[in-house]
Formats: sequence, structure tokens, C-alpha cells
Amino acid sequence: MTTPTFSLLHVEFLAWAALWTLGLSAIAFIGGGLLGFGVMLARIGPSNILRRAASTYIQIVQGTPLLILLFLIYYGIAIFAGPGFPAILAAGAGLTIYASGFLAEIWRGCIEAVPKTQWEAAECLALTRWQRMTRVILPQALRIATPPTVGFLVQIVKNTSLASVIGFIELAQAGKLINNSIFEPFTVFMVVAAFYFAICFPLSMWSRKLERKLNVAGR
Amino acid sequence: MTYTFDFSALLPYWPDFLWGAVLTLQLSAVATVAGFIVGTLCAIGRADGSPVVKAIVAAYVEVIRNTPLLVQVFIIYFGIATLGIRVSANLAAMIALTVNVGAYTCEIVRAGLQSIHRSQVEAAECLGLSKPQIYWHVIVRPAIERVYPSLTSQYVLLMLASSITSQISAEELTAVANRIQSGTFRAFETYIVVGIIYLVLSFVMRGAFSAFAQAAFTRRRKLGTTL
Amino acid sequence: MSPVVKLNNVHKYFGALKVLEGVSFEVERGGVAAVIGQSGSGKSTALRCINALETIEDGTIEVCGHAVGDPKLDRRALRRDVGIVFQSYNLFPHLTVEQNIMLAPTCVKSIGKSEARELARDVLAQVGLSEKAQQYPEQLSGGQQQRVAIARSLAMQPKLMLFDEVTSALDPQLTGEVLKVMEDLARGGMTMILVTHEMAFARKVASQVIYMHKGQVWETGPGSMLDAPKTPELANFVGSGL
Amino acid sequence: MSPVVKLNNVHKYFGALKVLEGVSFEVERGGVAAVIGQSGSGKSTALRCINALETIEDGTIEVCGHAVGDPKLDRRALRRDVGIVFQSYNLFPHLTVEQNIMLAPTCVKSIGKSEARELARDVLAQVGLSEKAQQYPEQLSGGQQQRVAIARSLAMQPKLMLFDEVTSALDPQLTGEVLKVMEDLARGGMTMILVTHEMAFARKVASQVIYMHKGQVWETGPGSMLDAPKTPELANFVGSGL
Amino acid sequence: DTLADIQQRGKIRIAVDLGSPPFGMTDAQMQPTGSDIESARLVAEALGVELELVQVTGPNRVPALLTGQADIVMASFSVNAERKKVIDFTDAYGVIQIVVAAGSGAGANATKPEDLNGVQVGTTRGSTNDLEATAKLPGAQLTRYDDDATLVTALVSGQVDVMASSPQIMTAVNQRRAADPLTVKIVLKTNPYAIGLRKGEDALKAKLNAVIAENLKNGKLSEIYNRYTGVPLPAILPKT
Ligand SMILES: Nc1ncnc2c1ncn2[C@@H]1O[C@H](COP(=O)(O)OP(=O)(O)OP(=O)(O)O)[C@@H](O)[C@H]1O
Ligand SMILES: Nc1ncnc2c1ncn2[C@@H]1O[C@H](COP(=O)(O)OP(=O)(O)OP(=O)(O)O)[C@@H](O)[C@H]1O
Ligand SMILES: [Mg+2]
Ligand SMILES: [Mg+2]
Repeated sequence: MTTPTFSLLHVEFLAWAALWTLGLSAIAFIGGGLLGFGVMLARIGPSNILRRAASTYIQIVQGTPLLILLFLIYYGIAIFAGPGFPAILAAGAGLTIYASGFLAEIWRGCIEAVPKTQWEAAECLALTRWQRMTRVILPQALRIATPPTVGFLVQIVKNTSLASVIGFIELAQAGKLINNSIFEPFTVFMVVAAFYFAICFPLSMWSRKLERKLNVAGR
Repeated sequence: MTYTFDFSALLPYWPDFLWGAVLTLQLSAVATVAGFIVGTLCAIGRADGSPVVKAIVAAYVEVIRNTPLLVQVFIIYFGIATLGIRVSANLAAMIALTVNVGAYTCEIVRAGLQSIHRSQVEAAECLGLSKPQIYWHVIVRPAIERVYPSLTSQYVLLMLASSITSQISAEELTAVANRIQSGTFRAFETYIVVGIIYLVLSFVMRGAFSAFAQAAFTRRRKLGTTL
Repeated sequence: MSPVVKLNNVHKYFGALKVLEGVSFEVERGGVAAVIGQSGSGKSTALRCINALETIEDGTIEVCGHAVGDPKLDRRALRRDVGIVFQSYNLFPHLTVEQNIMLAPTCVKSIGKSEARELARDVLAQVGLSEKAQQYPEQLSGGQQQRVAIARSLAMQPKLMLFDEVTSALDPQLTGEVLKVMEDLARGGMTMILVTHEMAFARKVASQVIYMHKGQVWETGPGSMLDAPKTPELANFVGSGL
Repeated sequence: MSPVVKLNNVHKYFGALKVLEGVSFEVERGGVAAVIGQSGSGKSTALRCINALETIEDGTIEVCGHAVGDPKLDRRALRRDVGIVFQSYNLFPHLTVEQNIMLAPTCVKSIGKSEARELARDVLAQVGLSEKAQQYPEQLSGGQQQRVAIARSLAMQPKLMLFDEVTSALDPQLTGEVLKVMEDLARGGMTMILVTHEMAFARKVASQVIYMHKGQVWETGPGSMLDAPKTPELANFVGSGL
Repeated sequence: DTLADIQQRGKIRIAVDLGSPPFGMTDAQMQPTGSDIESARLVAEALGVELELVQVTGPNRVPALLTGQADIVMASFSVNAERKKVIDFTDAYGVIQIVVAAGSGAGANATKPEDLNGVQVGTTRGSTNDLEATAKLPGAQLTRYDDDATLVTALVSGQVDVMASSPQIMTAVNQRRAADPLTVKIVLKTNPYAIGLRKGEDALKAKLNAVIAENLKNGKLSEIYNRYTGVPLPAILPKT
């Protein structure tokens, strides 16, 4: 049996896996965004219980390694929701929870960065709580929130690599598989790293550009 | 649901959990200290170094921040061996974590350095302080104090991320969990327990960091405000 | 004719700090009350209590028929009747001047867009800023922003207007512009309570001056009371303030 | 007796902007020079050139025997001889008042801690702030902060002190405190150059007034020259400035 | 009843470990291959249902069963007493030895477990190899990787020089480690491996046993085993 060496075929295989990485990132970002928004609303809302619950949720999510979270979801889903759950859903659910915990906290910070006087002014115009939120606060918070949100997207893309431990074939797992067959760890993982870099670096740059723009505009 | 929970099966393993947690803390402690030094030096280099130094630091920071830790761990562990240097998994894990957190520290500290106003440096220059003295007394120390909360969060995240090094045989908490669950076949329970241990560790770590801040930053202790 | 605003023995604490200690005063319909006093004497707090931005510990406040201290108070109904303008303008930076003004009428009174725009034109004309409708707040000077803030409140056609040191962030020229608008309002019969440091303006416009000191109404009377203070505190305040 | 400071035909450009265009003046040992002039006339820049915070394009500057324009200049030696105090205090916020003052003596002169503390006590007494040694800058009023900044410079026992509009961020009362300290210094024989807008103070304290205009020394002479300006620019400046 | 479920949905979910060459791995086209994968095809064919491969790693094999991720596990799944407490096994369809192999460095002269005291020995976390090595090599310094592939990589790159694993792994290593090939020093155990399934699935177990017996008899299983590991199956497989 001859051992193959690293070839274009492998690059192609990695490229397909990279699509899965992107897909998983998209699931995590969209799911995490929706869930995170809800958690954030609860976190700053009027209900004491909801506020505490949201805060506990955030602390647990931020205080547990994603790896453990993924294991828990992977086995937990199977236990509670029955078998046959594809790995992508487990991975997607794990990353969604992870992203929601962080996004909720990031966005809370952005909303609280809108001066308190804006809330008051809106209140004094007799707007309802919902109107205050949607018409006055959110449009302003959105501007502040964009750079850190894009920045966090990079974290999500990178952290999808952990889905490999529950058998989901994305970029990192693909790298491991290729390495199984050709045993050139250095080459393989360098190429894998290059793939991640190609995805993440533009996002990082974009986030920085947004941040600079905001700083200039905010001055 | 056909699954019955049984946490008692894990009881005999408490020393393993304990040692796993100890190694996790050791890894994080070493990487925190080393990463802090590396990151701070890099931040200074990036702010004030020659163009070559600046470019090297920038490349280091961007490459690390835009690739997953998992891949970095593999490259360092196997890459170093391919070069003919054999390091233990724990050492490789420490190096990988240091390299990783060093890049993040660099970014955070750099923001702190930039927040020190030029006039502070001028004032120190006018008092006749030498460049290293200015850096130490007027730039780095207040800068660190300012970004201390961000650093704390980063190092707690590092501790959590160290779970990845189980992949290269470092016997830290997650590795222990994987081993115990395959011995007891109580996967879900094991990961719940380990998740709780990580939570506790992160609280402990935050506590330690704020205790350190209380001791190190006298101004904060006295006035209760941040710089 | 019952008073539009009636404070009776109002107490307000921030933790251990007693900010208002038994404040009582009334303002008649069409009256203009100028609240003066040293920094920290509780002027802003009194105004904020009137608009239910702060809760009170003791006493009663009645505003346009609303019992403000009542836990069952309908805050939104209260705020339809009361307009407030702050020192720091608090315009919404992401909306144009016109949108700033139209927001509350369309949201709260469910007025149609075109009618609201009409309304915005009117109040903008009233504060002399018709040509700025499409600008964003940051494109305006401080005095112009403050006048927009006034217009925004006016658009809700409140029965009572509260002004909290609306000119103290402005230079003398811009101050003049804003004071003129307020004078016009007073002449138009609007009931107003204004916290101000402009003694000259208080003297000229106010039907009633309320001097606050240490969380209490220390002295109250017509504008002329400033020229003949009864208490040494007011004498001192007027002497140093000008 | 040679002058402590001697500027000769100094030129300084920021890119295309010519900020100093041939500035020459001298200050004798024990002299107090007040630099006055409109905003943008180059006063701060001249001061910064004297202390080698800016490089110059042409001309020579000699300060306490150091050739400032010389590329081989030992900046740290120069700065042991020259103290400078800025409008914005520039105290180190993370250090107490005492630590602010002790920093340079211990770092630069390698004086022992206890001796440095002694020194700090002395200079603090000199500016009348003995009881504030353990406070942090933010706990002090502007005038107190400015006096600490002066004390910090004094602790290095400089031969020459530069002051750049040290009172212009202060209200009149605080200004008075700081001016008093400067007067004491002048009486004590310290050589000083001060950029100031306080004409009365310049008149009273300065042995020499330097009026700068458009990057040049337009007029110079004793304090009394302010009462009888020779150039229309100075006449205009004095007339409007007061 | 899993057998009924399988037949009803017309598809069987078999857990395999692609990180365990030559039993489970990927070929040059990155398709799953290996003796276990071939055997799994055989099983699906015999049951007349479609095959769905579920990827697991060594430590995940039991949880994958217990939590229902897969119907059965075919992943060089050695039979041992601990596992039997929680899951069931069919009859064996292959054997796997647990050996200690070493190159010319540390452990080169080992003939008995004590010779390995203080020596770094690589193995796969949570595998039978791990359990066996932990029990029989108390003095050795065990280094546990998450899967066989990482173990192989570690041996090839020289991170460790001694392994406690199967001869098949050793073969895979030696293909890449020509300079200092590993040789077997100690045989720790010869283990049968079998199909793992949840307890109480007697119908499924009987059916699978029949499939195994038939394919042992017609030589198909032996042929597959031989094709991937380079040696034929023993004539008689140990009882499970
Ligand atoms: N939210 C708050 N929490 C605690 N204390 C407060 C709060 N708001 C105001 N205070 C305190 O209440 C006192 C009165 O404040 P208030 O703003 O009413 O004074 P004021 O008369 O408006 O003064 P100024 O002229 O400076 O605006 C002050 O001592 C202030 O520090
Ligand atoms: N670092 C710099 N870069 C570019 N231009 C500068 C710089 N510093 C000062 N200038 C310009 O040089 C000119 C003189 O500045 P300088 O600060 O010396 O004036 P000044 O007399 O001190 O004025 P002021 O009374 O306002 O402090 C100004 O036009 C200023 O804009
Ligand atoms: Mg106020
Ligand atoms: Mg200046």
C-alpha cells in the first residue's frame, strides 16, 4: 500500500469542508443572534425573574468550555429528543447556545452605551416601552453594535472547529481525516489554518474598519 | 426517554477530576503569565518598534487571531516534533496557549497603551525620565490597569479554551472527562459534572484576578474607581 | 380655577440623601413659575418628580388631574399632558429634525404621517427653524438643537411645559434665541415651570418665582421678590448669582 | 553674566506651516519673561522648542549651557535643568501626589526613597499643599492639581522654569492660588518664562515682556511697555485682551 | 425493538470510527473505507436495508449506542467485561491484539511489563488498549490521544516511540516511519471484537449473529479482514 501525498484532491476536499464550516457558522450566527437578542431583551427587561434567569444563562454559557457544551448537547439531544439527530443539528445547537450567550452580552453593552437620557427623553414623549426600544434605542445601538458583532463572527467561525470532536465533518475534522490517510500533520494543518485565515481575516479587517469609522463619527 | 441518570458512578473518580482541574489551572496559570509577558512586549513593539518589528508583530497577531486554537495546538504539537524537537504534551499545550493568548493580550494592551495620552509621555520626558522608565512608570502600568477587566475576561476564556489540549493528550479536565466517561459510560453525567467544575474554576479565577487588582492597584483600592 | 400643578409636602430621598424635604407649591393655568436656587438644592429633582421620572417617598403631586404619586398612575397619559425639555437637548441623533418631532405624534396619538408633518412644520415655524426640517441634530448649533427639543415637546400639544436649565449649555447669543421662544410661549398662555439661572429672564417672564434651598421652598412670590429678598439666603443667592 | 536662555533666529515649521520665523530673545539669570500674544502666534511652540520637545529648522537655542539645536544634545541632562508646567497639568493619574513628585528624583537623580519623600514634603509646603500628599490627582481641584504640577517640576530643582498658560483652565479663584505660587518663585530668584493671558500678572511680575505675533517677536521690553505699545498690533492686543 | 425500527425505516445506522486504520479510515478519494466499513456494508446488505454510516471516535462508541445516535457499532469494538455491563455484543467477527511495540529507542529491549516502568507509552484514550495498558503497565507513563489517527501521527512524528495498541496500527505507523520501524515487544491480550448493540435487543442480536455466522462460513469476512490487515482471520474466533 503506497501512501498518497498531499494533493489538489485534498485541497478540494478541504474546500468542501470549508463550505460546511461556513454553513455551520451561518446557523450559529443566525440562531445565536435570534436567541441572543431574546436573552438580551430579558436581561435588560422589567421582569426581575427574567433578568436573573438571563444573567444566569449568560454566566453559564460564558463559563463553560464550548467543547463541554458540545458534548453535553450531543449526548443531551440524543437522550431527550430521541436518536437520529444529525451531528449538524447538535453542532448547530451547541454553537447557537454559545453564540447567544456572548452576543446577548455584547449587545447589552451596546444598548447600555446609548445614554440614559435618550430613554428618558423618549419616555417623556409618552412612547411605550416597545416604541422606545424600537424607535429610539435600537437604531442608535445598532450602529455601536456592528463592529463587535462582526468581530464575534470571527470567533464563531474559528470555534466551529470544535464541532470536529462530535464527528461533524467541517474544516478541522476534514484536516484530521486527510492526515489519517497521509500523515503529514504539518502540511495538512497549515493548509487548514490557511483556509480559516482566508475566511476570518477579511471579517476581522471589516470589523476594524467599522470600528474606526464609528470612532471618527462619534467624535 | 430511556436514559436513567446516575451520578453515583462518578463518585470514585473524584481524585481524577481533581487532578484534571489542577492541571487545567496549571496550564492556564503558566499561559496567563507567559502570554501576558509576550503580549505586553509585542504591544510595545507594535507601538514603538522598528517597521520590521511592527510588521512581524502585526502578522503574528493577525494569524493567531484568525485561526482556531485547535489547529494551532496541532501545528505546534506535531510541527515541533517534525522538526525533531520532542516536547511533552503539557509543554506543547502551554506553548500553544501562550502563543494564542499572547496575541490577544497584545491587542488588549495595545489599546491600553494608545489610551495613554501623549501629554503624559511629554510630561515624563520633561522630568528627565529615560525611555524605559517612562514606559514602565507612565505608560505600561496605567495602561495595564485600564485594560485589566478585558485581560481578566481573556484569561478566563483561555482557561476554558485549554480544554482543547485534551486532543494532544494533555491530561487536563476535559481529557479526564473523556477517559472517565469511556470507563463508566456515563457520558452525559460526566460532562455535566465537568461543566460545573469549569464554572467554578472560572469564578475562582475571576475572584483571584480581582483580589490581585485590589492588591496591585492601590489607587483603585482607595478610590474604588477605575482609571 | 384649579391649579394645573400642585405639589403638597413632597419628600424625595436618594438612599440616605434627602433631596426634597416637604416641597409644596402650585402653578395656575397659564402661570409661569421660575424655580431658582443653588446647585444641588433639588430643582431638577422636583421637576423630574412632576413628570414621574422619579418616584417620591411622601406627599402628593397632582398634575393636570393626574395623581402622580399614585402607583396606578397612567404615565403615558400624564406625559401626553406634560412636555419637558432638558439642558442637554436629548434629541434623537439618528432622526432628522422633522422625524424627531413627528415621532411622538405618530406613535402616541396615531396621527397620520402627512398630518404629523404639517404639525412639525407648525411647531418648527413657532421656534423659527422652518428651514432645518431635513437636517440631523448634529448639524445644528446648540441653540438650534434646544429649540428643536422645545418644538418636539410642543408637537404633543401639552398642557404644561417643564424646562430644566435649557440655556445653561449655551453661549449668550444662543441663549437669547431660546429665551425668545420661551417668552413667546409664555405670552401664548402656556403653563410653564422653568428651572433657570437667568435672573433677568425670571424677573421679566415669571408670574411666580420659587426659591429652593436645601430641598425646601425657602421663599416664593412674584418676580419682584428678587429685588427685596426676605431671607438672608435668597439675598445672598441673588447677590452672588448676578 | 551670560543669559540662561538664548534664542537666536529660531525657525520652526510644521510641514508647510511656518510657526516660528526667526525668533530671538534672551532671559538673564533670575529674570522673569512673560510671553504674550494672540492664539496661534507660536508662544507654546517657542516654549516647547526651548525644552527640546520640538526640533527646530533653523537658528540656535542655548539653555543653561546646552545647545538645544545640536543633534548630539543630551536631552535628559537638559531636562534636569529645565522644568516645564503645562496648561493641562499632566499629572500621572495612577500615582498619589507624593508619588508624582518623587518619581523623577528617584528615577533620574537616584535619590533614596526617604530623601525623596523629604523633598516632596518641602516642595508641597512651598505650594501650600502639605496635607494633600496622599491624595490622587482626581481628588484635587484644578488649582490644586496645577500647584502639584509646579511642585513636581520644582522637586527636580531646575535652573529654569517654563509655564505654558498654567492658569487658563482655572476659574478666577483657583487662578489666584496658582499665581501666588508663581510670584513666590519669582521673588525667590527662579528664572522663569511664562506664557500667559493675565496681563495684570505679567505687568506685576515680569522683568521682561515678549510680545509674539505671527511667529516673530514683535515687541519686547519691560512690563511697562504694555502701557505704551509701540506697534499697533500690541496696542490692539492689549486693548482687546483686557 | 431496534430490528423492527430498522426494517421499518429501511435503513440501518452503523457507527464506525474513521480514525482507526485499517478498520476504519478514508481512502485517497476521502471516501470511508476499511474492514469495518466493508463488514458494515455486508451487514446492511444481509438485512436488506440501506446503510447510513455514523461517525464516532473511540471514546464515543458506547455513548453513541446508549444515547441512540446509532443502531449498532462496528468500530473494532473489543469485547470486555466493563462494556458488557452496559451494552451487548454479538459473536465476534474479528480479532484484535493488544501489543506493546517500540522502535530502537526507549523500550527497545522490553520483554515484560516492568521493563516499561517510566517509559512513555502512547495509546488511545478510552479504548480497550487504554484499559489493558492501564491495568498491565502500571509503571509506564501512559500518553492518551483522542483517536488512533492522532496516536499514529504522534508515533510517526516522534512524539512518542512506544505504543500500546493493535498490530494494525503498528503497520500503519511503519509505513510512515521507515527509518525506525516499530516491532512488537509484548502481546498484552488477544481480544475478539464484535458488533455492539443496546441491551435487550435480542431479536437484532440473533439476526446479526446469523449474518456473522453465514459470512464467516462463506469466507467473506475473512477475505475482508485479510484485505485490510494483511493476515487472515483465525479459523476459530474466541467466544464473546
Ligand atoms: N440619581 C441620583 N442619585 C443620587 N443622588 C442624586 C441623583 N440625582 C440627583 N442627586 C442628588 O440630589 C441633589 C439634588 O440634585 P438636583 O439635580 O435636583 O439639584 P439641582 O438643584 O438641579 O442642581 P443643579 O443646579 O446643579 O442642576 C444633589 O445633591 C444630587 O447630587
Ligand atoms: N504638532 C503640530 N502640528 C501642526 N501644527 C501645529 C502643531 N502644534 C501647533 N501647531 C500650529 O502652530 C501654530 C502655533 O501654535 P502654538 O500652540 O505655538 O500657538 P500659541 O501661541 O501657543 O496659541 P494659544 O494661545 O492658542 O496656545 C498654530 O497655528 C498651531 O495650529
Ligand atoms: Mg439641575
Ligand atoms: Mg499655547
